[in-house]
Amino acid sequence: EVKSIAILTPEEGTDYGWNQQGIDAANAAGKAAGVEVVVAQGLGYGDVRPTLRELASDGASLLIAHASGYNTSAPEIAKELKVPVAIVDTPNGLEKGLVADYTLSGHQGAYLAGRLAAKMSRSKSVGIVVSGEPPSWNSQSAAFAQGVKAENPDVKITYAVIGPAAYSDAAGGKRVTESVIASGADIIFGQGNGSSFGMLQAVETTKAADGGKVYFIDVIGDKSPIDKGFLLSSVVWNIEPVYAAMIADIKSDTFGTKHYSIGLKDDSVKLLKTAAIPDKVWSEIQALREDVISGKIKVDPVYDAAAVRALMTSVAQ
Amino acid sequence: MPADKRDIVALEGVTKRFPGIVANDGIDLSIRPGEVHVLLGENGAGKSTLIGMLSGLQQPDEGRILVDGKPTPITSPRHALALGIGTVFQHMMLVPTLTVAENLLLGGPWWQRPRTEELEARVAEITRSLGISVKLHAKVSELSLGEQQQVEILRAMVRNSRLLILDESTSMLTPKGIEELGALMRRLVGQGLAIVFITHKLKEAAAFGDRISVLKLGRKVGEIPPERFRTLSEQEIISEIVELMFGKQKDDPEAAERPTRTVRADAGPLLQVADLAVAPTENAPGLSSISFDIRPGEILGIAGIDGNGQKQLAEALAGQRAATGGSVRLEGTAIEALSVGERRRRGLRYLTDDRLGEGTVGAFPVSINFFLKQVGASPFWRGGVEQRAEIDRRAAQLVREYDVRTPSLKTPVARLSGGNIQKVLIARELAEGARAVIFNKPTYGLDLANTLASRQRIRDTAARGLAVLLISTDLEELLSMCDRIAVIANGSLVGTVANADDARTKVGRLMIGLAA
Amino acid sequence: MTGLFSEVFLGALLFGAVTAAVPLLLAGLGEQLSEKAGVLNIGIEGMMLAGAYLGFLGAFYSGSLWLGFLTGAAGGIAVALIMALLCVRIGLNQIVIGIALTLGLEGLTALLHHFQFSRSYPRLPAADATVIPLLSDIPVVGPAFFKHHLIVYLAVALVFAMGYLYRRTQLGLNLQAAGDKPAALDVAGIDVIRTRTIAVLTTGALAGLGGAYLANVGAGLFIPFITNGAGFLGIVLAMLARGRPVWVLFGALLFGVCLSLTTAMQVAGINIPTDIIQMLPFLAVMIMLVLFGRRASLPAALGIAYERGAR
Amino acid sequence: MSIDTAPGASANALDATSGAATGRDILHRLLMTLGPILAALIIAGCILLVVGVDPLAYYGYVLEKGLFSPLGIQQTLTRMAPLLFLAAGLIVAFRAGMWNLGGDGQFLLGAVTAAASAPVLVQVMPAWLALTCSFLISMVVAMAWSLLPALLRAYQGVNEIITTLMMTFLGTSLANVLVKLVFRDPGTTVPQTRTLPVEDRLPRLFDTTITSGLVLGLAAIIIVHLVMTRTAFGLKLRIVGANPRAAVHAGLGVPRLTVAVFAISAGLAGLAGAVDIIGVQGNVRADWNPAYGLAVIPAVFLARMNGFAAIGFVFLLSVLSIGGESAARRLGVPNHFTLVLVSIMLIVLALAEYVDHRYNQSRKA
Ligand SMILES: Nc1ncnc2c1ncn2[C@@H]1O[C@H](COP(=O)(O)OP(=O)(O)OP(=O)(O)O)[C@@H](O)[C@H]1O
Ligand SMILES: Nc1ncnc2c1ncn2[C@@H]1O[C@H](COP(=O)(O)OP(=O)(O)OP(=O)(O)O)[C@@H](O)[C@H]1O
Ligand SMILES: [Mg+2]
Ligand SMILES: [Mg+2]
Repeated sequence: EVKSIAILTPEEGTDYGWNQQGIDAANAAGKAAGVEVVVAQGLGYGDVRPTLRELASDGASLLIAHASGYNTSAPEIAKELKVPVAIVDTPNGLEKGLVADYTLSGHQGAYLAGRLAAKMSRSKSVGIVVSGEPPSWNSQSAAFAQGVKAENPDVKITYAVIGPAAYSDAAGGKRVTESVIASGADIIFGQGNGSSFGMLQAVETTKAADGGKVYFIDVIGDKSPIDKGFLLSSVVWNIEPVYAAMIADIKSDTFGTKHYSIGLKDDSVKLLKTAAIPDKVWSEIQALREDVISGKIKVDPVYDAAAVRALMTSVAQ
Repeated sequence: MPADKRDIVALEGVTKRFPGIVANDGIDLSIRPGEVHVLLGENGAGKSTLIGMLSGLQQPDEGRILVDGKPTPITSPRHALALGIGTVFQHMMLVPTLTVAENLLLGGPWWQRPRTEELEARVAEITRSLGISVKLHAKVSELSLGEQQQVEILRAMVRNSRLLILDESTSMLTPKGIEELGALMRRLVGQGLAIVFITHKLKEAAAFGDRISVLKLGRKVGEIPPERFRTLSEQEIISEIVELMFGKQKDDPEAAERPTRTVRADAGPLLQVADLAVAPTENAPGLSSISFDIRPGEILGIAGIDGNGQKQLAEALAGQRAATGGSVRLEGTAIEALSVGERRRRGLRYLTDDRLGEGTVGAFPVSINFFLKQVGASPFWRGGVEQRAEIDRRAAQLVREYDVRTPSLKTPVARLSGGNIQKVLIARELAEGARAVIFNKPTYGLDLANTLASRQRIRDTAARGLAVLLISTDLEELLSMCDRIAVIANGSLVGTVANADDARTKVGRLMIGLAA
Repeated sequence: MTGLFSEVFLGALLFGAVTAAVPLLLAGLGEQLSEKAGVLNIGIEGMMLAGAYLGFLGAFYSGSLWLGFLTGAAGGIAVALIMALLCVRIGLNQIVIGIALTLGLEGLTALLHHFQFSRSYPRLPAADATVIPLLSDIPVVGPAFFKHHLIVYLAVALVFAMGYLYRRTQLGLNLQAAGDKPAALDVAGIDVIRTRTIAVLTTGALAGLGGAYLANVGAGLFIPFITNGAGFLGIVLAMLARGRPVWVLFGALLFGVCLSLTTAMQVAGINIPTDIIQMLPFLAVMIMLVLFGRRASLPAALGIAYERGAR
Repeated sequence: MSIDTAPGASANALDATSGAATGRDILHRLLMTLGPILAALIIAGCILLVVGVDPLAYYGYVLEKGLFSPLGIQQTLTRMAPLLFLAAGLIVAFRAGMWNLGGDGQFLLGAVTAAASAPVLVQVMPAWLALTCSFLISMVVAMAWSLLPALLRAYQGVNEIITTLMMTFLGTSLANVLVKLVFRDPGTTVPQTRTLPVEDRLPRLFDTTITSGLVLGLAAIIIVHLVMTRTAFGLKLRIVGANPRAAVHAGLGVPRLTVAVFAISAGLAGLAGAVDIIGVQGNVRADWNPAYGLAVIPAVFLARMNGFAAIGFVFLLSVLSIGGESAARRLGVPNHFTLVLVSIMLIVLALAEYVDHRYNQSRKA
């Protein structure tokens, strides 16, 4: 009896990142299950209660509130209108039949990306540039750093936040990335919305200390369609299985009883293979992937900004 | 009236309307080289409006202006300047943040560097022939109003005007300055210039004019052409003007009438000022050891050249300016530490000379402006809530009592003419509870009728037993009203004389720095 | 820790500071010009956005940065033209129109970007630098200040040109009169409306150029809301500078340096949240205002439309 | 000298000439508002046509989803609450000739204070008392935030445009720091404050989703309007706004009034933040900044600082933002189009006012 589902995103679904992955996944899951998908995008980070109510009154059987900023309003509307909602970054917010959480973290993938970066850095120095410090990015930053250190403790890590709420600060992204490159990094692990295009631009236009290319490791989406040969990899998320499971759970009345997550195991988190990664390195990474899946290597997510900074301080020195 | 070939500029049936008023109504005027054409009329008669059209600020609604016999719409101030029409406006038209030289240079081609040397030479030449001196490199904001007026006249001269318009240019000048300006006008028309001269002082009109036109309620009600003008004596001219303006025969209305009041000698002083001092500021002199007493019913005049601390004195007394020392007592109680409002409540009133700048809130209705200094007081406010009916009732009463000419109580006060704004201020200051009143240039810019009425009010005020301090640059005014006259120079009182027969000479000597 | 701050890195930090300062400088100089002439230009953020968008468009399709700067300036002028028509010519409220223009340009450029670039996110190649011989060899300072695109040196030269203009030319006098006592300018035979119009259009050109620099050099691409409030910072800078172009330059650099400081402290591992570091320039300015802020002198007629002969 | 006379002076010029409103006046005003809105819709419609969207469908959705559907109108009215408080604060400042451009910082600090205090207070005292206390604390905090610009302006003559803008930048950052470091809810991974339970928030009106904050907002703006136009205190502020020198001359304590204006204006902005949190949001997330201030400023000007007219314009803004979002989604236009629409509307309304003013003048002449 699931006729339609709706997804709400803060920005337009054309960012090769968080919003686009969410919308694409919802569309795919909907298509697979034969339900209509309503997309409400570019809603911003303000109050989405009006949109939630309207979508619910239009008959959506599931509201996917695809932003951590929506995790207060969506459960409230769920209770008010008795409509199931899915929210992010709220593991203890489950409520049977009403609220399910899908706190996503690509930390396992980010760990592998760290290993990859450490292997491939010529200067033995890598950088992490983020435009803000939301939990899911923090866990990836931390895991990346752990991966780097696990691969080679001598590799230097430089961590820089562009600024508070600098999600669309492309110029800031470029400026900070350039500084990080100047500090010696030749691989940049970048997380940011609009600002990540600035990071990409910096990587494309700035030479590493040795005069060679600087590579970029992206997250969540796949920017290869717009790559000019500088994209080393990306920690790609595939949210479709999550949404598909949600639809199934609603049908079987088990919605709101479990957490959904993504990980390496079912390839819902995976590292993007590009031509820039030598096959030998790639196979080493694939071996590491098996170790993570089997639990031989444990990667714990670190969500807290202060903890991430502490971690960075200890690894930088 | 057909335009004469001799006219540089002629107006034919010029009409100008403003919302609710016809400011100029079918005016004909001829302006000729070699003539000082005096324009007279009450406040609000439309003189400045006429000038506005001649100088390109405004366009007539009807009628036309001829320049050199050709109908010429004067489309902009720039156009007026190009036609050789230079104007000294009633209100200052100088940029206060620029120097005198920069103000004089304003208007040159934008791509040029200001030609300062050229200007200095030219100014030197003109000032020499005019016998005035200006500080070219002083900031305008540092000059007194009188000095600013000279700069404006100089500016018109620097531009080689063929027609020079002076709108109430004598209002800020000392008697000596007025004489000099008169002589200057005579010399200029002697050189073939045409001059339009607006004044409210009939003696000036008679002394400096060649032709007189009188405006009344926007209409031209009469003219004395030069042929007739030359045949009349000063007294005849004045009485003819008075007849044109007021329609009744009268002798020189301004002729001084000595105060006949007697101040009770036994009464103690009402207002006592001792050793009052004020620190000088960037653009104003300070005050030092000012002391005087005023008894009930007495009028003490303060004479002096403008800019010698008159304003500072008034403001320090009213509490608007911090004093650095000395005491002020009203009816025996020290008030120098009190606020402006508290001093007013005790009965000290200050009638400012800056009507639009601080005396009124231009955009507010006339009615509210009557009560600006009483906001919150009953019965106009009760429990802080406005009683509009009460306000309107009392305002209407004051409008009647003080003959304020206003379209309605709701008219924004800035739309009134200067004289009528002044009446609003006088009404406000003399309202209930006044004990001592400071009048600062109370008749500045007023027409004759208003001037006389205001002076009478001031005399009546004193007659009611109030202490009056009358600050004025007009010696005649002081002589006609005061019991004693003190002279202020450079921020201190240089002497006080009783207003007896030889007062004029004594005050005059003090003003130019001699002993009385 | 000293090892972290290699010469190259310090140079890059300072280089970043300058790059971040240039758009602020241009916006601040532009705003200052408008304010001098008596127009409070709140629409400057919109002008920058128009400049950023059109500047990027020009540079991207022509392949020439210079053409991009040109189209950027033109974009700024186009927005300024609306402002001049509405606020200077017919005297509409400068705040209402300024905010409306900013909102409108935010929406419009985001809309256009959506239909045009939101799938391809085109990026420009690196801006080529004009290296100043000798000076650029100085350690740290050289690469930071003397290896920029030519337009940066022009912007700095503009600071001094504006200073000269304000103090030594007839036009400078006219501008000051237009802001302090427009009626006096009018009766001196100079058209106030025209003077203010010229000022506002020039502001548009400068703001547009600033936006174009931000997009083409600062970021190398255009994305919605890319200016991030730079125009409002420009307003603050102009007001703090009290009519002196050099102070706009200092102010812009202060902001740029504080931004770089954020990065430097993070790289040094100093654990202060970015929010707090970002407060530094504003705190510095507030403290300066508290200490020396007496009587900030703004033009007397600022924000008031001029109408000839009005009472 | 400073710019200070500008906002108040123009406002007072307008309100002084407007006499008592007659029925015809009101009709005329209405026409002069609806006409331009129609014109703006047509202009914006052309843009829609260019991007290939049917304008009629778009506006249909705006009206339906923002105004005519029960759900839509409820959302619209709810959205108005904080905007009304902000508008009330701006009316006080602008009528008194002071440019409080720091509304957003004051709003956010008020919001954070409310979000920090309310959830704690409701646990120790009755809800009505807790919320009242929370409102008061928010107001006081926002007032305190305006103190520095107020004192600088009152006693040093420092222009408040600069200082309030600076303080708004600072306030925004400070609000974030407070959320992230001080008032952070330990129970969530996302940096946000504790959440005020839905039951404890301001009650909803009748059986709707409309917050009772709307009533508070309406009361605030009407009280402000009456105080500014009908009381001695309001007149004093308007004198300061229209001619500060006249205020000194009249013996008004200008510095004290200045501080009072800032305090009231900022206090209302703080209440706007509090009413949004306590009425609707329940908590504050890090980096949250709805930037309502920017849109409310022109609305207040267009309303000529008249409280009732401001209510109308705030309503219009809310309809556009609620309905526009829905219409955009349904027709595949980016949400940013709403900004364009609002902008065109502001410009056309300002133009219409000018034309109207001109027409009136020529008629009187
Ligand atoms: N711009 C204007 N708008 C509206 N009314 C005006 C305007 N200019 C002048 N008036 C009105 O036109 C009338 C004539 O004013 P004008 O200034 O010409 O008088 P005046 O003869 O110069 O008086 P005064 O001796 O007081 O200077 C007055 O009633 C004045 O209020
Ligand atoms: N006749 C009058 N007497 C006294 N004050 C007046 C008069 N007319 C206007 N005012 C002043 O002008 C202000 C504005 O008046 P107006 O009646 O236009 O108020 P408003 O702001 O339009 O309010 P409303 O919308 O309730 O009519 C009043 O508060 C009052 O101070
Ligand atoms: Mg006059
Ligand atoms: Mg009304």
